[in-house]
Amino acid sequence: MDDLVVLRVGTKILIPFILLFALYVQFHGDYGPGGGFQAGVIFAAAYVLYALVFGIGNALRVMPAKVVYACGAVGVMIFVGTGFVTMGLGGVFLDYNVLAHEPSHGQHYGIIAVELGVLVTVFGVMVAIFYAFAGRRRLDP
Amino acid sequence: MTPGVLIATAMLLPVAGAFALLFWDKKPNVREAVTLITGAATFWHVYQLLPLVRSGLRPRLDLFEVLPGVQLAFEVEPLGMVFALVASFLWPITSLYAIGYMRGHHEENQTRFFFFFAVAIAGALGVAFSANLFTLFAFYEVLTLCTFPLVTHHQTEEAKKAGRIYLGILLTTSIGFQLLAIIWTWVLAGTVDFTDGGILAGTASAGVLSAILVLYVFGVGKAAVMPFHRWLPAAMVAPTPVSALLHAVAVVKAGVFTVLKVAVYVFGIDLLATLSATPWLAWVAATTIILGSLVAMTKDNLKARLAYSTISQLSYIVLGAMLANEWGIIGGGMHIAMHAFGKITLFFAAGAVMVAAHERNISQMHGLGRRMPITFGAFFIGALSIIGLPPAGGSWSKWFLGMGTLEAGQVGLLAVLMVSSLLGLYYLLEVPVKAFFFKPPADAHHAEGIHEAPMPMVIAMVVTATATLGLFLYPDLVFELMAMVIPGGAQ
Amino acid sequence: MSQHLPVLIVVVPLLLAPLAALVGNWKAAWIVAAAASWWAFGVSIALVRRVLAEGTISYEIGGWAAPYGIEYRIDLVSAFVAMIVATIGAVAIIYARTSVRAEVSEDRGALFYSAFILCFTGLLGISVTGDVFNIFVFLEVSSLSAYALIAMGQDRRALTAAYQYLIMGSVGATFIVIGIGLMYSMTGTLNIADLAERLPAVADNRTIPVAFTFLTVGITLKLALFPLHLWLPNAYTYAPSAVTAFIASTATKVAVYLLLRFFFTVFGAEFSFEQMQLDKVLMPLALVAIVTMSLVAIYQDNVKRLLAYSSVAQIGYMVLGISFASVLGVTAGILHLFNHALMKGALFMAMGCVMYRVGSVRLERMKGLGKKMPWTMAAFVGGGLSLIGVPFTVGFVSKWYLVQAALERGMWPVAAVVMFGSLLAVIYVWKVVEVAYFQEADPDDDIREAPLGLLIPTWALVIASFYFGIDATTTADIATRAAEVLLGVGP
Amino acid sequence: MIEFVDVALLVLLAITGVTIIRLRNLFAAVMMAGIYSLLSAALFVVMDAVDVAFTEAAVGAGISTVLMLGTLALVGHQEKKPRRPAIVPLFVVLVTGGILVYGTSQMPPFGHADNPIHQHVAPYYLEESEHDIEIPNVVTSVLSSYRGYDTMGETAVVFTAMVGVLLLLARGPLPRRVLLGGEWRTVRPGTTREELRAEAAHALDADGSDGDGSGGTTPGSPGSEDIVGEQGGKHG
Repeated sequence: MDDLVVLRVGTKILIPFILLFALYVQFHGDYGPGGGFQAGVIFAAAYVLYALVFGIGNALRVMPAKVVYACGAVGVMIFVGTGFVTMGLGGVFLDYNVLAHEPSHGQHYGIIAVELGVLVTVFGVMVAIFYAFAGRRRLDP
Repeated sequence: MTPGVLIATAMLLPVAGAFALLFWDKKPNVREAVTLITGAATFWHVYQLLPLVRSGLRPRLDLFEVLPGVQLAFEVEPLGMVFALVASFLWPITSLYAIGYMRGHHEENQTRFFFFFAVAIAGALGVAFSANLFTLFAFYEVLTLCTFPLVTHHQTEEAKKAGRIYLGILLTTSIGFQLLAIIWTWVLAGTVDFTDGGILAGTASAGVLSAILVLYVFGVGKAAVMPFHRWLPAAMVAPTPVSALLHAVAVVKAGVFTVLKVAVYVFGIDLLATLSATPWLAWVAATTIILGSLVAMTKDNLKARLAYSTISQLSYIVLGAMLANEWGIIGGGMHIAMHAFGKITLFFAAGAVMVAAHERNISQMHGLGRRMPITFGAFFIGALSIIGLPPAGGSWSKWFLGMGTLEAGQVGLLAVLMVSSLLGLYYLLEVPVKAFFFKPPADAHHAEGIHEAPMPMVIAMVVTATATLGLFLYPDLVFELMAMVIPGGAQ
Repeated sequence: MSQHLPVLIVVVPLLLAPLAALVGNWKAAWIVAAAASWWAFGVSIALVRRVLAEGTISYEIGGWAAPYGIEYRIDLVSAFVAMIVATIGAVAIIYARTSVRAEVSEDRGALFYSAFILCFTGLLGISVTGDVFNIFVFLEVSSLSAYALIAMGQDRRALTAAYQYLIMGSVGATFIVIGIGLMYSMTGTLNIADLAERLPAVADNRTIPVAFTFLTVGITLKLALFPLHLWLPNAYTYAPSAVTAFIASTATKVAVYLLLRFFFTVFGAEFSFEQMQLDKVLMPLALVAIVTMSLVAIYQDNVKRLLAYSSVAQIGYMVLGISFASVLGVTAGILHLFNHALMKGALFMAMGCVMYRVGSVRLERMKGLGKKMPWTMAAFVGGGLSLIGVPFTVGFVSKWYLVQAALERGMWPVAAVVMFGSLLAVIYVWKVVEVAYFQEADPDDDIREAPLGLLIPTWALVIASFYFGIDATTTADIATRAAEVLLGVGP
Repeated sequence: MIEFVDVALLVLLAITGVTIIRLRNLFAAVMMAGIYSLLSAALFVVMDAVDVAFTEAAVGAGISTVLMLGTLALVGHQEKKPRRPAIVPLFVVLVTGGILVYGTSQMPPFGHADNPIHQHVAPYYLEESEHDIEIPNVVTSVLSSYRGYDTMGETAVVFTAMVGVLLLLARGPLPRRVLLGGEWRTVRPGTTREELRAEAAHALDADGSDGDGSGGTTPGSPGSEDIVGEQGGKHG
């Protein structure tokens, strides 16, 4: 794909916007449609686009497979871990009220935490699956 | 020792002995000493229960609840006492015999043989002492499973096939019919305890109870009522001591014992007499008696002939139970003991001929009597007992069975008993007659070196033959015990 | 801490599953997995004890009251099923350490254990939750991981087997979620207790019977009830031994639990069995499953496949119990959940031992194993006896209740079919025993007994299957009380 | 107007569905599946389920299309002709569809305020969410807080999917980027050991077993032995 300059440049321009949009979807989830899951997918889509255009090798340099796999695992741990934190603070599992003095603030913190967990997992898993498929055969340009 | 401990010890001793002899695998003498000592000790413990039972007590041992409402429990009542005494008395004697036989026959895997032999005795005692149907069924199955390695002892193709038939029929009948009947009893009566006078009376219609009775009689495959008798001839591939003790005493008697016990303590004679299935089953038993005798006549192989004779004789006891009167029960119960002593003597003699003369077929035994007079003498006495002639014990049980048929008003059945005795006269006495009075065949050059079997076998034979005679002179003990089985007592 | 136990049984393993994937090397991952399994095992015992003492436990996750948030609602049935899953998981993980190392490549070890914990967690999650959608979520966790685990088998056919399972399982899951959706559209709630309250009011609307139908078909697919069992034999045959042992003993059990939960708690026995006439469908299917699948099992040459078909037949027993819709019948079903888990776990583990040493579980490769791997084959015989239903094994206990339930309803032909199934079990178990004990091994093979790492867990299950057969009062009591909870009778 | 959009979208969905079934070219089928997802996303928007539509668009039309293309790269583009017409599946599908139509025919009309789903539980969310959680998007408060535990389960499902895919597809240890002779190369850690094991695997393959799992377990993955993106460094 060395000669597909338009594609490469276009991708380079697009990716930051996609990432930004993902972040918007993540943090605007409280107000409009969206949340960790969608954001994670969009994040992953940006990354996959990069890998498709610039080659898996470069994608691996950006984020080694190990890190991606770890993302998938860590996200779940963040989510479940939030539940343990609420238990440690005297509430029941995933009772965000105890996370702050004001219950509704607690809810906010809790939601941010678990949405982060979802984001990390979904991103990690999507990219990991893509790596796994791509890894079966050379997808490099 | 308290009665409970006695019961437990009596059953645990053979098991303990079995494991003990595994230790002395490499030392046959020690191993066999262990077997004999355990056997004697077991009998001694069982014997100590006798005075208690005779005084009217029912020694009891409750272990624990297996299922809610169903206990693993033991209770020694007179009928069980008879069976336990017979089995435990004959075990050390058979062990003595087996020592001579296994060595004389150069059998392999002798440790395994003695191990399962001992466990089988424990199973038989468990059946004898069981206080409820569940316990009885459990030990019945233990007995089936631990005799399987004995039947297939030689591990040949033939043994494998026999083992399949053995296990197939015994498990099919017990799981397919007997267990069904037991659970049905439990559903109807809410208990499976053996109780004087029965537990089933008034719980269901006569039709249902008849069906249950049929399930019991055919479900006890060990009683070898036709058409579920094929396992018994198949089991004859086992070494002769197995045939002698297990397939003439412990296993088959566990079967007929179960039938008697069910008749007396589950149905109760009174209920039994009213069921339409009872006379029908009596005739099934009668048919088995005649057919068994007829088939026995056609067999040239001595062990096969004895096996069919056993099938025939077992149905005497089933018949006794199905007569549903006191004489039938007493006669049936006594026949457990009488037939045991008689038949074991016959098997001992058959095994002795195999070890000493390597002959299995009756047609080859001409003239052997002169070389082995004790063996064939013992055979003669055993045969008398099976036929029911004085001076052997069998005459008593047959007498009471005959009285039972008359009391039941079944003259036809009396005729069956007579005919069967006549047939027995032929197929059993043929052997000693040929052995003593026929000339050895001209080509029997091997006959020169033949003499009596090894000493332990001869001793065992003499003991059982003497006991057979003794039971004619002193049948009181067995009679007395059996009379206690009948509610209100006999006479 | 202790008030959080209901949720901790699930979330601790769920936290550990990604950790196992993170640690990377298989040894560390195994330790994590073992910690998860044993933790859940301990908690499950505590939960059963607490439910027995205090009654149903409710835990409102997130602090939201019941129909609004997700509730964990643990009654005796949930606790009992969770205990079964946790017990088998705890034993299987020990077994896996040796077995998986031999069958799955080392670099996949960590992911393998992660998937193992996920499957385990999913099954636990299903059994303790009180919310139908939550059931679906955890069903997905357990199913997805199960597909992957099954695909890890050495044989290439494991992949197709897993694929087949994936397709059938996904159809099942879709049906379940359609059923849940339809119920939601009619009631607006997903909470089981709330659903049970609101469903009767709308039960006449077509939607509810259709929802019921979808749920039933979906669950029976997961359950592998005949004729929707096609995925099961391959999956069990080609999966790694530890996976087969675990999944065979737990996954279908949890599906049976779902059946119980939906039929009795959500829809109620009256709707399920009177309005929908469920018994008219389930009972024939169960009976056909018992007979045909046992027959098919007889003709298998691969012992794992043989056991798999036997599992389909055994599922028939459980469903049969449920189809009586009586306390006794449901008790039998619940008891058999536990009992079958023990015996099938033991049997598949024994086959894993054979796989470990011989590399195949085909019959012709198992000649003479009785001598070469005595402990392994003895374990197989022990499990096999239980499958047959010999007294003093758990299989007997199940059969006792099942036949009782049939006779209580007056359905003696059904009872006869149950017994017939046992007899077929005799044949297929004995087929293996004969090959292992009566055929001579290839003298060139240097097959040794399996390592202790495999034998100890195998024997733990064998001993348990005897222990709970000898003293069945505890399990029978729990099962009876659980059945009473489901049917809404008794205390 | 809304009805028209509904009908149009549904008809388009049906056409797309049938087309996917008829197509033998998998590449085209994957594209059509993407279209199908977009259409259903549009349908969800019409039904006011914006969050669901969003997810469907991102996952169904986006990522899963890429993954399916990844699969096609391994297995080829053409579907084999089925040996016999799939009568049984057709029957099952028809019966299922029939039952669904039957079952939903008495369902409360879509979007009606008197429906059970608008009477129970949901009103609580709508009324109390603002006060309980103080965020305007009720969907988020249901997903993350009221039913946060389900979302946790879903996260676990996603993670499970990764574990499953990696178990099936990942060969050996994870690939790594290393600088070799001034060039970036993607290699596996411990390559020498790997080579040894490859020999062992070869020996085992003779027995029909999968060896250490590094052999191509997926049918039709020729030449999959070579390492990921060997020349990828060129662009770095």
